[in-house]
Parts: sequence; C-alpha cells; structure tokens
Amino acid sequence: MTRFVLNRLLLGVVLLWLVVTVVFLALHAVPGDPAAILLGSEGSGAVTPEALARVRSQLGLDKPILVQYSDYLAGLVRMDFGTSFRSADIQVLSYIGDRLPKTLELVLMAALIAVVVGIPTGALAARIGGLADTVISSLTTLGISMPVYVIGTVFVLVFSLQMGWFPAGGYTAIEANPSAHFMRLVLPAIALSFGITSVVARMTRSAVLETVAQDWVRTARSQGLPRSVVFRRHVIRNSLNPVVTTLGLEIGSLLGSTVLIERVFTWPGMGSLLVDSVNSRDYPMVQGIVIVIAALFILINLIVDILYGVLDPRARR
Amino acid sequence: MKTTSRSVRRLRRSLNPVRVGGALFVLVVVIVTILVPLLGLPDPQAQNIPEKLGGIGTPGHPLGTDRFGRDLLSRLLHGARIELVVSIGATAVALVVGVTLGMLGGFLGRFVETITMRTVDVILAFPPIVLALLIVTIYGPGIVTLIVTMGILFSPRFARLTYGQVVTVRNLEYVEASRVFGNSTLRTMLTVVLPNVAAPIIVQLPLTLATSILLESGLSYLGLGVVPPTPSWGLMVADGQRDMIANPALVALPSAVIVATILAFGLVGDILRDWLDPRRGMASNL
Amino acid sequence: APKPTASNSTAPELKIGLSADVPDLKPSRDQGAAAMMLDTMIHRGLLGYDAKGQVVPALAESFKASADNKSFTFKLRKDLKFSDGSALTSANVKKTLEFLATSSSGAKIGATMSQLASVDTPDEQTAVVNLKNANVAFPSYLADTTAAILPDKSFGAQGTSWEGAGPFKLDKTQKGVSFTFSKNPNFYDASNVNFDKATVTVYADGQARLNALLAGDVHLIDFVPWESFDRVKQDANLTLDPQSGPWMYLHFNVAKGGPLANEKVRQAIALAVNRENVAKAAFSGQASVVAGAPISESSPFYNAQLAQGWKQDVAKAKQLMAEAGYANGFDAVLLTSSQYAFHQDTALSVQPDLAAIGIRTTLDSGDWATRQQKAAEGRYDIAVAGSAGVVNDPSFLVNFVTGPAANNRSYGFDDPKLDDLLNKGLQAATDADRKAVYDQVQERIIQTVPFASLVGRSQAFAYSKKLSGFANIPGFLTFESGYTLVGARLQA
Amino acid sequence: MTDPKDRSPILTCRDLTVTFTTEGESTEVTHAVSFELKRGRTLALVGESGSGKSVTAMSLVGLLPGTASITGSARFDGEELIGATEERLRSLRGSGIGVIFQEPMTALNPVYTVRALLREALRAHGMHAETQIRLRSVELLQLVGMPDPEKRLGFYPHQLSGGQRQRCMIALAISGNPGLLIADEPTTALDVTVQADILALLRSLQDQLGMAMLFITHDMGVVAEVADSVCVMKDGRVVEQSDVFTLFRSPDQPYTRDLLAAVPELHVSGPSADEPSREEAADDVVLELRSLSVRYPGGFRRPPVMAVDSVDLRLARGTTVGLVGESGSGKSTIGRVIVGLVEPTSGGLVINGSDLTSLRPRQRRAARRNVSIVFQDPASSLNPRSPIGKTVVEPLVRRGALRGHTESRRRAGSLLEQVSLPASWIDRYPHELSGGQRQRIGIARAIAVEPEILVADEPTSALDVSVQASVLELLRELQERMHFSCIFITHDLAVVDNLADSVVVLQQGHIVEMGATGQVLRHPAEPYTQRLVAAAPIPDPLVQKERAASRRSSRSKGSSAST
Ligand SMILES: Nc1ncnc2c1ncn2[C@@H]1O[C@H](COP(=O)(O)OP(=O)(O)OP(=O)(O)O)[C@@H](O)[C@H]1O
Ligand SMILES: Nc1ncnc2c1ncn2[C@@H]1O[C@H](COP(=O)(O)OP(=O)(O)OP(=O)(O)O)[C@@H](O)[C@H]1O
Ligand SMILES: [Mg+2]
Ligand SMILES: [Mg+2]
Repeated sequence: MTRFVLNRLLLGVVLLWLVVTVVFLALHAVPGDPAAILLGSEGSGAVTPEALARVRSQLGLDKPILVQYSDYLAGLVRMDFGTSFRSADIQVLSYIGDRLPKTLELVLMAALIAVVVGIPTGALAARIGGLADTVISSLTTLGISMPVYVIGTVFVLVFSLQMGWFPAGGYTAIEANPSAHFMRLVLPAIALSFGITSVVARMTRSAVLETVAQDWVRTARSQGLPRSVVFRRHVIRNSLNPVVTTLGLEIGSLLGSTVLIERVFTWPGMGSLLVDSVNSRDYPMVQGIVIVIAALFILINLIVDILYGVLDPRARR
Repeated sequence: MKTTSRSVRRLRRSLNPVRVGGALFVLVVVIVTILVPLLGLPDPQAQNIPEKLGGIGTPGHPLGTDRFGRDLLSRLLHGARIELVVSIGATAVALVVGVTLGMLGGFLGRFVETITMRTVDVILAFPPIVLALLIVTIYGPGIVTLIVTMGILFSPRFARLTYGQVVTVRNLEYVEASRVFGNSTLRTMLTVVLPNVAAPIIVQLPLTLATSILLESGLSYLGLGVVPPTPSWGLMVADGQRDMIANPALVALPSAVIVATILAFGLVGDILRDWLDPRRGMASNL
Repeated sequence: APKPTASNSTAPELKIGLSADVPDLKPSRDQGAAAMMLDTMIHRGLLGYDAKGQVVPALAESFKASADNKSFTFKLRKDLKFSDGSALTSANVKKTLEFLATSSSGAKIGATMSQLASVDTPDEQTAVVNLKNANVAFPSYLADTTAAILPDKSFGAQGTSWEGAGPFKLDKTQKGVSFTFSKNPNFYDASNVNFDKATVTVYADGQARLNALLAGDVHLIDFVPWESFDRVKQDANLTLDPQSGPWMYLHFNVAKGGPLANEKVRQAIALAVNRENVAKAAFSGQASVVAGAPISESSPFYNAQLAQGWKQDVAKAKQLMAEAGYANGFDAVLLTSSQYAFHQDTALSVQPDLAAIGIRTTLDSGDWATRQQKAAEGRYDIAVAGSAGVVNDPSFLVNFVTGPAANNRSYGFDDPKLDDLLNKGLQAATDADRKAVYDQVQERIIQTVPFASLVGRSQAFAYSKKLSGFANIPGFLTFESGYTLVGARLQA
Repeated sequence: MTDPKDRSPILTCRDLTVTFTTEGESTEVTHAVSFELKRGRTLALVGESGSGKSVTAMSLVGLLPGTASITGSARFDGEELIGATEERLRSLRGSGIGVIFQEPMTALNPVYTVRALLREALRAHGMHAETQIRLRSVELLQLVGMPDPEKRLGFYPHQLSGGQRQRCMIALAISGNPGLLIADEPTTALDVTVQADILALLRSLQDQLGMAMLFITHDMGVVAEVADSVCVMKDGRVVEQSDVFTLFRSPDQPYTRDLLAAVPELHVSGPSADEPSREEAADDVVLELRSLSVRYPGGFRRPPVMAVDSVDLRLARGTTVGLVGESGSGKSTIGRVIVGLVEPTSGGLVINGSDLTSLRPRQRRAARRNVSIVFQDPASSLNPRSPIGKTVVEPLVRRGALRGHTESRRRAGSLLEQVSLPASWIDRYPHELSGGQRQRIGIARAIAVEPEILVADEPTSALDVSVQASVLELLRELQERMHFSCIFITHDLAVVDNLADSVVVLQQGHIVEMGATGQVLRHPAEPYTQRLVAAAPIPDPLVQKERAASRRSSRSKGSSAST
C-alpha cells in the first residue's frame, strides 16, 4: 500500500513535469503579448515600443525561452511559482491558495448533491424500470445537455429576483458570516450539480442493473433479508465502484471548468481566474493553476484507486 | 439469408415504441440536414435587423428572429447540419483515439499500459480551455481544428472505459483461444476483444455527443468554434442567452432541439447495443 | 467616527458593483473602466472633471496657461496630504509629470506628455509645466485620471499605487472579490465626501452585476449591458444614466498594398455600412450613428455637415469600387474578437453591407489577446475596433492616425497632411482658428479614411434612486465619472 | 428443532408448474412436478442440465425472477408456499428453508467479511445481542468445519479457498436452523477431495440438526452418497421417483437407465494392468517435457507461484495421457505451456523432436501448427459475439486453408456434424447452446486443424453425465479416426480410467506418481494418490455410503477437516 502510494506519487511528479513543460511551451507559442495586454485595453492609445520593452524585461520575457523555462523550473523546485504578470504584489501560489478552496467548495458541494440525488435516482430507475426508467433517463439527458449558464440564469431569475429566497450571487467568506456564505453557495452548487448528478445517475443505473444479476444478491435474499436491505447493502453497495470512478473524473474536470457558473453567480473561484489569466496571457498564473489542477487530479485519481480497495476488498493492495 | 433473418429478428426484439420514436427523430434530423437547402427557407445568414428579436409567430418567421433579425427556423435547420458534422466528428475522433489508447493499454499491458494510460492522465489533467488554446495554436482555427480539439478532449473518457473493459475481457479464455488458433494480436483485438467491450462504449456515445455540443459553443469564445455567422445550435444557445429575457425562444428552442437530438441518439444507441449483442433478452436475475 | 454634519438620512456606506477585477493599480497607464473608477476614488491629479465634463481644478487650486499655450502654471492647494499623511508638494507633481513623459512609462497620455520640456517648482505650492510645442488641450489631458499625482514610493520598481490623494483610502482588498474603502480625512475636499465607507465588489458578468443592483446588494453599477437598458428604465427604484461613450469603427491594413491601400475602396466601405444596423444589432439600439470623425454634437468643433460625411450611400460606394478597379469586389479577412460580444456583433452586422459592394469577408474572431496581437502586427485586412479618446477635445484623433503601429489603428496608414493639420489644431490660438483647422481635419479624414466610424456606443451607469449627485460624464469621459462621487450622497 | 423420529413429510409438492414469460412469449419449463420429502431425509433431484431442477427448487422459496409464474401447490410444514406473500416467504427464507447455491465463488458478496455476512443473516433471524451473534458465528463456522474460525471471521470471501467459501455458504444457510435445506449442486465447482469433505459435512449436519435436504446434483456418485430417495427429472417432468437403493438397482424408466449407464466408472478394486498399455508399445514420442518449470511472478505482497516444478513427461503418438490432481496443482499451466499461452521459466519443450525453447518465435509458431486445445470452460472459451460456425473454421481461415464464403460455410457445417451437431446450426451463437453442445464446439474447433497433439483441459467438468459420456465417446472416436495424441486434464479419476492409457498425478506442481492407468488407479503407491482415489464418488449407494462412513470415522479419529 505505502509502496503503491509512493510509486504513484513519483509517477505523479513526472506527469506534473510533463504538464508544466507542455503548458509552458504552449503558452509561449500562443499569440497575444502579455506586455501589450498589460499596457493596453480596448480603448487604448498607442503604446510606445520603449514601454513594451520595459514591461517585457520587467516580466522577464526578454530572456531566451530556454532560460525562462529553466528559471521557472528552478523556482518550482523551491515551491516558488512566481508572481502574476498583472501585479507583482500577487504571489501566484498564495493567490491560487485563496481561490482554490472556493472552487473546491463549490465542486465538492455539487459532487455531494450528485451523490445524494444521483445515486438514489439511478438506483430507482434501475429498480423500477419501465416508465420511471424512461422518465429518469430523459431527465438525465436534459441535465447533461442544458448549458450550465442557462440553468444558472434561470435560477437567479426565479429563486433570487422573483422569489427572493436566495441572494443573486456574490461571495461572503464563511468566517465573516456562515449563514450568508451558505445561502450564496446553494444556487451555484445546485446549478453546477445538474450535469454531474445526471452522469452519476446514469452510471448508477447501469451498475445496479449489472449487480442485480449477481449470485450474491440471490444469496442475500435467501437469508430472508427484506428487499430494501438487500438492495441497499448488496446491490447499491456493490455498484459504487464505477460511480466513484465517474465522480473522480467529473470532480477533476470540473476544477478548471467552473468559469461559467462563477460568472453567473459572481463566485470568486479558480475557473474565472484561469480564464482571466489566459485572456491576459498571465503565464505564471496560468502555469500555476494548471499545475495545481493537474496535481489535484493526480491526487483524486490516487484517492479513487484507494477507494476501490475500500469499496472492494479484492482490489486491495 | 438465414443470418439476415436472425439479425432482423434480433433488431425487432431490441425495438420498442419509444426507441422507434427516437430513431425516427434521428432520421428526420438527418433528412433535414440533407434536404434543408431545398426547403425554400430564408437564408439563415440573411440579416434583417429592423425586425430583430421577433417572437414566435412573427409573419414570415414562424419561430421568430434573433438579434440580427435572422430567421430562427432556418438557422435551427441549417444549424443541424453543422452541429451533426462537428459533434459527430468530434465524438468519432474521441472514439477512435480513446478506444485505441484503451485497447492498447489494456490488452498489451506493461509499458504500453503505462504510456497510454499516463498520456490519458496528462490530457485529463489539462483544463480544457488551456488544451484548446494549445491546439488552436498548432492547427489554427476552423471546423477541423474544432473537431480535433474536442476529439482529444473527450478521448480520455473512451480510453478509460475501454481500458477497464479490456482488462476484464483480456484474460477470458475466448481471447486466449483466438490467439492459440492463429489470430495475430491485432486481429484478436479488433475482431474478438473490441466487439465484446463495445456495449458501454456505445452507451457513452450520446453523452459525448451532448458534451461536444455544449463545448462547441464554449470554444467559439476562443475563436475556435464554428465561425459566425454560420449557425450552430451550441452557438445559438450561447448567443441567445443575452436576449433570453427579450425572446426566450432564442434559448429554449435550440436547447430543446439539442436535448431531443441527444435523447434520440441515446435511444438509437440502445437499439444498436441490443442489436449487436446476441445475448440480449436472456433472463436476468431478480 | 461619524461626521457631525451627517444627518440621519444619509447612509454612511456606498456599495458599488464593478465590471472587472483590478489586480493592480497603475494610475499612469490604467485604461480599463474598472481601474479608472478605483483611480478616481484613491487618486487625484492637478485637475479633474465636473459632471458636465468641464475641466475643473483639483489638487491645483488654480492654473494659468501662457499666451502661446506652451507653459502652464499650477497653484497647489494648501496643506495637501496623501492618505498616509505625508505632504504633497510641487516636488511630487514634478516627479509624477516627468515620469509620465518618459517613453517607457507606458502612460496613457504618454504621447501628449512626450512634449514636456521641463517642470519648474519655484516653491512647494507652485509647479510650472513647460511644453516643447503649444497644446491648447493640455489641461484636459492633465484632468485625466492617469495624470494623478503619486507619492514617491509609487515610482519604485513596480510602480503600483494603492495610496494617493483622492477622497478614499483603501482599507482592505479581498483579491478578486471586493475592495473596502474608508473616507480619506486628508482629502482636500473631505467635507464633500458623504460616505464613511465605500465597498466595491467585482461582478464580471453584466447580468450578474445588474442582478446585484436589482436585488439591492449594491447601489451603483457600471457598464449596464445594452440588452438590459429597458429593464432598468422600467424599474421605478433605479436610474439609468447612459452617455455616448467609446466609438466603434473599422480600421484597415493599408501596408499590404492591394485594394485597402486605395482610399477609394476605404471610402466605399465607409459609405456602404448601415450604422443603424450596427447600433441595433450590436448594442440593442443603445448607440448613436457616427458617420464622420467622432466629434460629439456638444463639442464646439462639431460640424453638422461633415458629421454626415459618410452617410450611407451604397450606389456611390459601388461606383467608388468600380473606379478603384474592384467592380467585382475582393476577399478580405475581417478581424474582431469573440471575447467581447459587441465587437463580434459589430463585425457580423457590417458583413452583409460589405458583401453588398462586393467585399467578401471571413471573420477572424478569437480572444482579445489574439486580436490585439494580430492587429498590432497587421495580420488582417479590415478590423473592428472600439476606442475612446483620452479627452473630448478633437486633438485626441492624433492617436488614431499616426505614431507607431498599434492595435487600434490602420496598419501602415500614413497621411502627413492630416498629421500636419492636427498639429496646427493644437497650436492654434483662438477657438475660431481651431474650428477652422478641425473642419479641415474632418474633411481630410472623410477623404483618406484612416478609419471608418460606425457608432458611438452608449455607456451607462445604473444606480439606486437613493443615490444622488453621481453623474455619468458625457463623451469619452464616461470612464472618469468616479470624480462625481465627491459630492454624491445616498439616502438611508 | 424437530423430533428425530418424526418422519412425516416436511415438503409436499403437487403439480408444480413454472412458466416464464419473456417479451410476451410464455414458456412452460416445468410441468406438474410432484414429489415429497420427509423430515430429516434427503431427496436428490437429478437429471440433465436444463431439466428444471433449479427452477423447481427456487420456486419453493420465491427466488425466481419476476418473469416466472408458478401454479400448483407446495406445502412446507403444512403451510402453502405457492401464492404466499413475499413477506411470508421472506420470513420463511433462512429460518424455515435454507439455500446453498451452486457457485461458491460468486454466491458470497465480495465486499463483506464472513463476520458481516453471518451477522446480517443472524440479525435477519431475530438475533440482536452482539455477543450472542459473535458466539453463534464462531459456533456456526466450527460446525461447518472451518479451520481457525475466530480468525476466518475477519476474512473476505476472496481470501478463502473454494472449499472454505462453500463452507461459509453452508454456515449462512443453516444459520437460521432451517427445517429444510435446499442444496443446489453444492459441490460441482470443487475438486474431489473437497467435495468429499463437503458431502460428509452436510450429512453430519443433517444428523445433528435433523434437517431435511433437497439436494440437486447431476453426479450420480454424489447421489449415491447423500440421498435417501431420488427424483429424476427430464424436460421439466419427473420421470421417476424412488428410494435410492431401488433406483440404482432396478431403474424403472429407460431415461434413468441411460443416465446410469452414462456414468463413467472408476474401478477401484480390479485386476491391475489387465489391459495392455498402448504407451509401452509405442516409442514414437510426439511431445516431451524436459524438467519443465513455470513460475508466475508475484505482485504487490503476493509471492511468486511455482505452478509447475521440474516436470518430465512424454506423450507417445496416438495415446492419451491423463493429467490429474487437485485444483491448483498446475494441470492447466502445463497445458497452456504446450500450446504456447505461457512461456516456461526453465526446462525444455520438445514437439516432434524439435526443442521449442531454442527456436525463434516464428519457428515456434510453425512447430505448434498441429497442436490444439479444448479449453476448460466451454462458456468462456467461445466468443459470445461470434456465430459458432465462424468460430470453428477460424483456425482454418487463419491458415488460409479455406477459399471463399461458401467453402468455409460448408466446412463449418461438416465440422459441426463431426461433433454430432446439425450442420444447420452454423449461424447460432454460443448462448443458444447447452453446455454440452458448447463443449462440442470447442472440440470441433480444436480438431478443425487435424491436430497431432490435442490438449483437452477438463473438457467435461462442466457437463452432466449423459453429455459427458457423449463427449468422451466423441473424443475417443475422433482419436481413433485422426490418430492424434492427447493430454487429457481432469480431476475426475473415473474419466481418466475410461479414457487414458497412462496417468500423471500432480500435486503442487510436482509429479507425485505416474504410470499406466490401471496400475496407478488400482494400486496407488503414493498416499496422495490414494486419497484422491478414495475421494472419488462411486455411483453405487451401498459402496459409496460405506466408503463415506469409513472416511468419516477415520477423519473423526484423525485431524479435523481441512480444505
Ligand atoms: N429466468 C428464466 N427465464 C426463462 N427461462 C428460464 C429462466 N431460468 C431458467 N429458465 C429455463 O428453465 C429451464 C430449466 O432451468 P433450470 O435452471 O431449472 O435447469 P437445471 O435443471 O437446474 O439445469 P442445470 O443442471 O444446468 O443447473 C431451462 O430450459 C432454462 O432455459
Ligand atoms: N496468471 C497467473 N498468475 C499467477 N499465478 C497463477 C496464474 N495462473 C495460475 N496461477 C497459479 O498457478 C497454480 C497452478 O494453476 P493451474 O491453473 O495450472 O491449476 P489447475 O491444476 O489447472 O487447477 P484447476 O483444477 O483448478 O483448474 C495455482 O496455484 C494458480 O493460483
Ligand atoms: Mg441448475
Ligand atoms: Mg485448470
């Protein structure tokens, strides 16, 4: 087990290095000059070449790319992710450290909803079958094909502006006001959870259908256990493996893709930071975020693999 | 002769009214896609800005108009064409790339497994926007790039799915038998393993189709998507969002068409899965 | 501590919803609306604007121009202090202006400031600014937020400045979320600041920003989405305050040679576009047609006839195309950006007009950074741009016709005669002389088409009816509207 | 729980008919089945595969899928089961009627420990005090002869051996002190020594607890050992029902007679070397293993396994060598080395005089052209998505021996006919065939290339006796016709006795004994071989019950049971 974890972590470091290298090279190849973006905006006047040159040298962009790359790697080894191009006051790592928990909170909340709603829904579809199955399968299709910003916008219109049940968006720190924090979390989390809930429900459904045909289910019934107990303890419990895989994947891919929901609800997460940073060609910030997301991803994969063992003793190492 | 009648029987067995409905819908979409230039609809790109944001039932525009006064009906129908090309193309690329990676990794094991599955991890670890940006840089924008980008973005799903299936199937005796009786590794993978891992992959297809329609509109933001004013459903939803209050149909209609199409494709997938599976219809436990 | 003058009916905290995050404040080069709003709250220059857009004294109590408009004398108010309590003297003024004049500062008013000859500081309260050439409009440049006077520490390596001599001082930043300000007791006009606190929260999405206003989370928002103007107008509790803001135009790559290097083709384009359509499609009708050089009707240099110089005339446009030898039209790349929907919509709505005279365009619509680089490097044929002059004075036009290659200007365009005229305009002594010069400028622009104007887009603030005294300053000065927060008040 | 003297019927079935309705189509699979089972007695339900044994048994406890409908009557302890509410059936399950399922590998939920499974069962039977549950769990495991029960409580099913799993299953089934135990082929998947243990265990449990037992099997030897009376089923009907001694002595029905005749016999006590061994006559060796070893590499926390350890073996042309030994002794591994699915770790493999270990891959493949295999499991060795006609000609197609579609279809048909299947079945899929038919497909595929060497890996273990007999007959006949040499892997000594010229006995990768069949089986020199022979059930109730009794007494004197 320990060896397995260590092995995977080591492999993870190699993966991270790969990711860093690809991102680094890609960003430098993408059109869009960070200095020009910094100096100009939509309605800017002419930017003098001198100003451009000065900013570029401030950002270190005047050095040969290989030097920039090795400098950056050397920094990473010291856990120094550099400072944002947009402000020397912004330490990339601590800034991400500020945004990341907010995204994680949102994503994990959505994942929680997906678990609480998706698993029973999928199980229900599999168990009842027939019309209920068709209806649930249509609903999950809807959940998967509705763009999250449309869901979010409708939520705001209905639940905030019409009903006034929830604030229209924004963020309050939990330490400042826990209840306000929670109220502002509800709508975006639910809106975000639509897709992932649908996927989890579908996954659960097919896994349950598979498990239900297993011999041990019949064994459990032959013990005289009530159907509900059999279903819960022997069918659902044994169907969780693919669900966990899906959840892991979805959580991982949501980390960098919450931008739309963040925009609609003004949630200061990492998704919008990533998009803003890409737009302003803030290389250190983009690189930092990609590294952090990739690292989390590797971690999530590891957790999923460990969970396999928890869920299925046969997979224990 | 006999084979056909058997497969016809199997096909008949995998049909039910809902699925037939879905199949018909797909058929309609496909026919519309082909025939749309002959329908005598207004040019989907023709602007008539003074008549912008007309609601459903506007004279001459049965489904209304968008912010450029373009005919929504015509755009929807023309959009189907682009949408199908892009989303099916992307799904196909994802399918081929992902299944190949998963098959190789799962079947050959050892270092091939490490390489393929870790490649998949690297792709997954990239936030889509960054990966997309990277690919645009390499290929330059356009529909082909869009298809390739989304294909690569979605390939990990198929790779993982296939890998998981292949790992369980690869040790079954019929796979070994195939090799003992003279099939090459490649042939075994293609003719024996692949058909036996296909079912969950087929189930994944419509989901990927859905995601690619959504992402298509998202990527257009990076200048990677379908280039306006060419209509595509994903873009129509994204654009319509701004005018959602003035004319809700601009979001609702394309969304509805997207959902219906994906549902229909899902149903066709179900038919296909059951049809291809000779064991389907065997009694199951409980 | 509550002010003794504050009555019960005045709310002590103003909440503003802002359209973009401001990771860093660099007053000399801040051009975004959001950063400029913060600048007007934290910083002050020698001069400022009032609600009508007139230049008014700020840190300077008064100023005087020499007869030749080459030298300007500023008298500072007494006992000026920065928010940290340190004294603000003419030395700070000299240092700031000299910094703005360095070519590498990237200052927004750098082009104007490059004419700086010297700054003399006869005493702590007097600064004499000497220019190399005459510039009648110089005071209006100094009234811009970017000419804020900064404390010495702002000129370090980074040049960041969150401290200034403005009405508020920054207490706390929640990065990417909000800025909390309190009233700056050292502000020269502190008695007119009617808020003890001000919170600026970032709402990047237009709809979300409006929702925050509708829900009562904020009192004031900038950049109301055009689609939502009517919505705000219908709300009895809200005020919509639109002004004609930046102007949208097409610019051209003339360096390639080919059709666009031919001024007849450019004229044809300027005559072919239907500007009402642009206004309707890209701005939900919240834009005004600009069919000549972008000089607002309220300006003394407005010429009603020249303002219609490019009035749509498709027949004439076609004829010009034929004269230029392109009767059969040509293919071109139309550069725009999908990052800003209105840029893309503008491009989309001119596409059919161009097609009508035979110019078949393909859209190149990427993210903003890509658009900027392509424009700066001339990788386009025709490009959509939106821009604001630094000042309302027509001298701003110089930025759009000459100077180094820039992303908002026709690539490779050079018209010495036009440059000459603009120069004359700055040096002309009387208003009548200037008017004559600027009429020629406008004529010349209509003829050589350094850009083809489309519309002046509406830039609106929306605020609670409880907020009074705040105003959207007209014209390009809309981004300076934060100046009017001084004197504004909020009913409880 | 019941008076051991009371021999009144505990279960009476009358006209039990089960109908399955799938997609609107109804099939009656059992027809008016009637039988009776007395308290404390064992009724064996026998008959060929698919004759409705399991369906009948499951219909009693309501464990059939929802697509089944049942008519008729089944009274358990005076109470009508057919038509009883699910609630009532549920309360009967476990505490009234216990069930042991066929497949111990999959019948236990892999995610729970033995403790959790027992605990759940005991709670369902109304036991709630934790200490009581603990004590009872240990007691149950002791009862079923689980070694080291305290420790085993914490094990997961996959950590138990097959025999231990089956014991665990039995413990679960008897945890509610049922009056009736339904055992659906409880030993089919186990090897002979384990099977003998389990059967002994069931008998002794029955004695201790006084349960009645409905025992489903297709092994007549097992019937002979456990049953008091027998009910023979065919095509969903009871064809004969009688006392076990009567049935074996004087079967009434032709079908029963056929069934009994089909049972291969192991002659435990007979003249030695009464038949001339063909092997001695022939010195034309086609296959030779020289000190062959195979080691499977270990993994995380798994030590490497020495599956085959220095095995020497010679196969003469046209003869059959029987490879026997308990499960895991390396039989299949040897077969897989021969066909090239596993690379030997050391030692040599000589086919037709050429040592394969010294050849290059291409040459190796050429040398193996005429080596073929019948896989152990007919279900998993056929591609479920390939029609059987395609499957059987596949090896020929790969060799380019067939030209065109029609020829390959014709050839497929003739191959099917060779294994006594209709040629018209070429478009069927494996799942449409019975187990025996599937096995024939495996054989047809193996002989398609007209092999010189055939490895048959337990080709009949999954089949019932009548089918087994026909498959064996088929193999013998084919061998006569084609003159191939055969490595016949099995754990059924009776089959070896019938088929093989010589026998090799394997234990943990080693050869413990080898020689002519008669010699080894009737005069086993090694204790291990002796044990194997002793454990093989003999389809004669008198002999078998005697043997079982003596085994039991010798065991109770000796160490406790272990598997
Ligand atoms: N769920 C079901 N749906 C339809 N038919 C079924 C179902 N289960 C069993 N059958 C059919 O009922 C018949 C009897 O099956 P059953 O399982 O009782 O056979 P069996 O005698 O136990 O055979 P075996 O020895 O192979 O276990 C078979 O023909 C089988 O195909
Ligand atoms: N791929 C493998 N990796 C590791 N160990 C293996 C592998 N295959 C078989 N073994 C081990 O090798 C030993 C011999 O296995 P083999 O399959 O040859 O037994 P067998 O005699 O055929 O048993 P059975 O009668 O159950 O089929 C067993 O202990 C088994 O666990
Ligand atoms: Mg059975
Ligand atoms: Mg074996």
